[in-house]
Amino acid sequence: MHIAEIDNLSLNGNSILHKSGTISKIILTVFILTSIIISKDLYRLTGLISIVLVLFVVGKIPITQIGHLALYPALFSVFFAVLSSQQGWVAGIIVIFKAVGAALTMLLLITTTPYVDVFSVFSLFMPSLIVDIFLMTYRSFFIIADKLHNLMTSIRLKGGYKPWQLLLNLKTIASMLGTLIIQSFEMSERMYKIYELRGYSGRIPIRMDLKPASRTDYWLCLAGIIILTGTVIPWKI
Amino acid sequence: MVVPGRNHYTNRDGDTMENLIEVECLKHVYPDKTEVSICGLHFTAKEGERVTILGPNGAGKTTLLYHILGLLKPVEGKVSVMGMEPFNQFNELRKHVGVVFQNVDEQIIGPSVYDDIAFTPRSEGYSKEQVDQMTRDISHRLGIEQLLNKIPHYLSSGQKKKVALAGALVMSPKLLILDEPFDSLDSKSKTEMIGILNEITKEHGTTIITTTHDINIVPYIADTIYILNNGSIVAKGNPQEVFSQSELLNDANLETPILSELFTRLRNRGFEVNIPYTLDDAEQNILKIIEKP
Amino acid sequence: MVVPGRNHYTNRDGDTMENLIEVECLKHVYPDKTEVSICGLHFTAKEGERVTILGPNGAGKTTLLYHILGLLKPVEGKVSVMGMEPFNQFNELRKHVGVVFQNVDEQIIGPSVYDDIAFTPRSEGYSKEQVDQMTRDISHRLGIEQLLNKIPHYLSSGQKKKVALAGALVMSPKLLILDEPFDSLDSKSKTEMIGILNEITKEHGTTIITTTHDINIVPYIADTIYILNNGSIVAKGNPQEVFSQSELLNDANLETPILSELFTRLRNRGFEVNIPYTLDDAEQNILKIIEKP
Amino acid sequence: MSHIHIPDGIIPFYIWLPGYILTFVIIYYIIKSSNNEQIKRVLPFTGIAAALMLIGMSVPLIIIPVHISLAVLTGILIGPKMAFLVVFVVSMILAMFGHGGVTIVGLNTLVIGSEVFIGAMLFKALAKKNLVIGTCIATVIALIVSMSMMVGIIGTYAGFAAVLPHEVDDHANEELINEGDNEGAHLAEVIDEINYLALTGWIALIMIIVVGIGLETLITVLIIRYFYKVRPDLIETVHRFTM
Ligand SMILES: Nc1ncnc2c1ncn2[C@@H]1O[C@H](COP(=O)(O)OP(=O)(O)OP(=O)(O)O)[C@@H](O)[C@H]1O
Ligand SMILES: Nc1ncnc2c1ncn2[C@@H]1O[C@H](COP(=O)(O)OP(=O)(O)OP(=O)(O)O)[C@@H](O)[C@H]1O
Ligand SMILES: [Mg+2]
Ligand SMILES: [Mg+2]
Repeated sequence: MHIAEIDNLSLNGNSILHKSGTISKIILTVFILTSIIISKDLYRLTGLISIVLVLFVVGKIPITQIGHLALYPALFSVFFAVLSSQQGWVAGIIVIFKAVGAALTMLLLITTTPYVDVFSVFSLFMPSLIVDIFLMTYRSFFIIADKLHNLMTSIRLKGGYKPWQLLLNLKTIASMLGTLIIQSFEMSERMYKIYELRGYSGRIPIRMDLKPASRTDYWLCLAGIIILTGTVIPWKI
Repeated sequence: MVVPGRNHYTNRDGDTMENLIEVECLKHVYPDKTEVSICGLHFTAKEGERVTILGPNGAGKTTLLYHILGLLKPVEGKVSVMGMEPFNQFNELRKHVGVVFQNVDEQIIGPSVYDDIAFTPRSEGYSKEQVDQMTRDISHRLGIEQLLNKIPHYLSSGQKKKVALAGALVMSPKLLILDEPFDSLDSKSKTEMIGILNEITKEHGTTIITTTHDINIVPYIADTIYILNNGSIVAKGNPQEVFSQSELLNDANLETPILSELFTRLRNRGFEVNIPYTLDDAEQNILKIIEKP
Repeated sequence: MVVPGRNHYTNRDGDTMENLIEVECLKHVYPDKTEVSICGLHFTAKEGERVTILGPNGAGKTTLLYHILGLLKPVEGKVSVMGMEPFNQFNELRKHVGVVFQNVDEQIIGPSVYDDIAFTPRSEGYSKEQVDQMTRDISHRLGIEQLLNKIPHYLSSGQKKKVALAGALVMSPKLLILDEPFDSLDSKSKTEMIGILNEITKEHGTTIITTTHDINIVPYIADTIYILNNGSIVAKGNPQEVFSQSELLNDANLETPILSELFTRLRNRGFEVNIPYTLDDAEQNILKIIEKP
Repeated sequence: MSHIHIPDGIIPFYIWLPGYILTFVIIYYIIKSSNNEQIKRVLPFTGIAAALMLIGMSVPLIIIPVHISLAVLTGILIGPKMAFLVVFVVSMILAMFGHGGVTIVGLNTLVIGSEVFIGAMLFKALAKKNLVIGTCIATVIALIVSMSMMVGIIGTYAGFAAVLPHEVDDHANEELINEGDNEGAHLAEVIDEINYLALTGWIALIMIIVVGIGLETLITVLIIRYFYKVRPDLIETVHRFTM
């Protein structure tokens, strides 16, 4: 899932995008995403993707490092592209561009904004329970991924993974998952206890650092509006 | 006799002392029917006392701590902390207690170090400024200010321990409970942490209950030692008293601290020497033997 | 010079010795860009040698072990184990290596203790009788026969460690790798485990590599000590040699073992005394000073 | 198992928007109808269940291009209400990483949510009589319903064949497990799978679906049985708190 890499980029980046406010970045993302989804021609999509790529440069995000994440939607969209290409190859390419553009836009947001900030903005309009589940999931993900990694390592060291013995592998996987799930659930019982001790009342409060909007923030929002308008109005060249 | 709000009892010297914690012959049964009993001597801890619980694996040390914290309901026996029954008055008691369990990963709630340390004061409804003040104060104290904006997952094990300790100390609890806090720390981090804990008891009169398997550090963190073995508390006393009972230690799978072992051997050879528990004492004691003859 | 299948090198005394393990200036980069380098002195281990790696938290001890096991691919540097490249010849090498990691919970896979210990021989295709024989032999050796039918999940931490060790030893490996094996064990279990390990090296010439933060037990489990600090191996030698360099230890967040600290203090007071590393030596050394004047 | 893997911009808004609206209505209902104490108790569970689902979708079952989602199991363990929220969160997180479009999150939640709901309800009704058979039936029916839903949704746009790609998704997560993996080899693998799909016909598709259902069911049963052996109290208490 590359969460570690993305956290690293969003936490340690120091570009103008990293420094600007989370709300304005989310607004910009929403505008670009909407534009990409409603665009119907190749020129506009090319333009939108170019804008996103420029923003990657502005954000000093090495596109080579995370760009491959946009490849998966690209590959999955190939299938739909083939279907749409009955209406001509352009239709097919549009499908692929939309997929890649949308994915890149999401990646831009999460590589320039630490996830804690994204969630603290979510918490403004999402039910707190959902935000809490997000936060818990995030923490648990690492703990469990580590556990799973260690389990797989021991299985490998003990010679439990045999490339062509399907049945043996299945048995091993089931017993590994069983161990993992039991351990995780017992862990969650311990976590619940300690959370209670620490005063947990069904809410995980997080820091809302809503800095006063800077000039960059207004520019970002404005850019979003311009991009959407530019997508909507008919261009006659 | 139990007086609401405070427990009084008469100790060996006849004074009436206030006990923060009292545990009498506790029995617990886990869901899978494992029975744990903690009988024998009474377990007590006074304000500002540093207590260490020793015992073999599976003796029930963690179970005892869980009962003191009110996380488990005793099947038999009595637990009282600050005059309250922990299990029934959990929500009141909780506010006066800080905890660091062995696996700190499971203890960290906040998505950032700051959020984690600020968790309890925020949940208790302190104002934003107060929360900020408290969080920064304790971070400064533990020397982890530079970590405040980090994501806990990416910290080293030693750093995570400190963050957990900060989260436990942020409300200045009257009682601090630490289950094997020194495990997997390197020597320097261990010494640092011992220093911090001792400072805190001195300044705030915090009662500290620890468990550990590292017997050599016990004299530095304990005023009183309890030994749990085979379902009962078999010994209680200060390090000198407890560590001189080597048979008892042996029964409980414990070794004697290296220094006390060395000096016991010298004694057995006929030298009149006191058993030391810290390096300084040991040095002095050796000098005494050498100078005597 | 590297001869296929075996490494030879000339040691300080001029003999040609066979190295089971050789590591030269290793660099590793974790996915989140954390760089770990292990340069400085060469790391080597011979057949039957008991090696302990010391160093502060985060020094790279575990990373080094992972490279020796072939679990990570070195970015730079050379690792050779039994003449093979661990990462590329993982499946061959694996058969000769037994491992116990720090967190045994994640290492015990079988639904029962028996299944867990029998896991590797079964995977390697031994007959049912052979598997049974091997499993029972090693369980007998470690004194855990009575646990064979239990669900590993409910064992105490000490028992789990022993089960994991049995799983690592069941194939009689040439190389045994133990990452903090004594953590959270009570003193007696610790002593027992040290005893078993020492017996095994003596009988089978097994090479044992351990890491630990418990400096006082190092003299009992190590022929050779390596100290890792700040990305390089800064010291190598037998316990006497390494523990006398107190400045170096200090730099690496390590304390000196208690006995060597005590005797260093005596030396500084002008007594002519050797630094001991075991209790027996310490006793003798004190007797010597006392008798001298 | 079912997970719509369509990128943004393919499904028209008059399909995905109602999906979102319905999802939010259900979430609103769930939040309103659960009391704080229940939620508080299972929250650590839900985080872990969500993480397990995310990871479950990333354990490749070797030769067969299928992953398990553990959705029914999650429903059984934490109850259908909380599990529905978990499904929403998991779909959202996957979308943030480009696995399935942001617009499809609502639909995905409904599809997997139905699996969770039906599975948990059937389990509750059937497992008392016979644990293994009950779990089997619950899982199989839940999977068939959710897959039919998915086929229906996608079919409105792209025709039946489009259902296929969901079987090859999420292998990106593998790297999490094989850290040593390099990107090139990984990509080659994904491309291989696309080829593989292109080359196989309907029989392969049906085989994959059957094997997929079989595997998810097998694993769910094995794990539930393991739970009953090791922690019989767990499933029961959890159900008491969340149903
Ligand atoms: N959740 C549990 N379910 C069942 N049995 C348990 C559970 N926790 C502990 N036990 C059992 O209760 C007994 C006491 O365990 P406890 O963890 O209190 O020991 P301990 O003194 O803390 O040991 P250690 O030094 O290994 O931490 C042991 O026999 C243990 O197996
Ligand atoms: N999976 C990982 N991802 C990223 N960084 C890691 C990972 N594992 C270890 N590190 C980092 O690599 C460095 C060396 O870690 P390692 O675990 O080898 O140290 P160690 O000497 O074993 O420490 P300890 O005594 O605490 O076990 C540390 O800075 C650590 O933060
Ligand atoms: Mg314990
Ligand atoms: Mg380590």
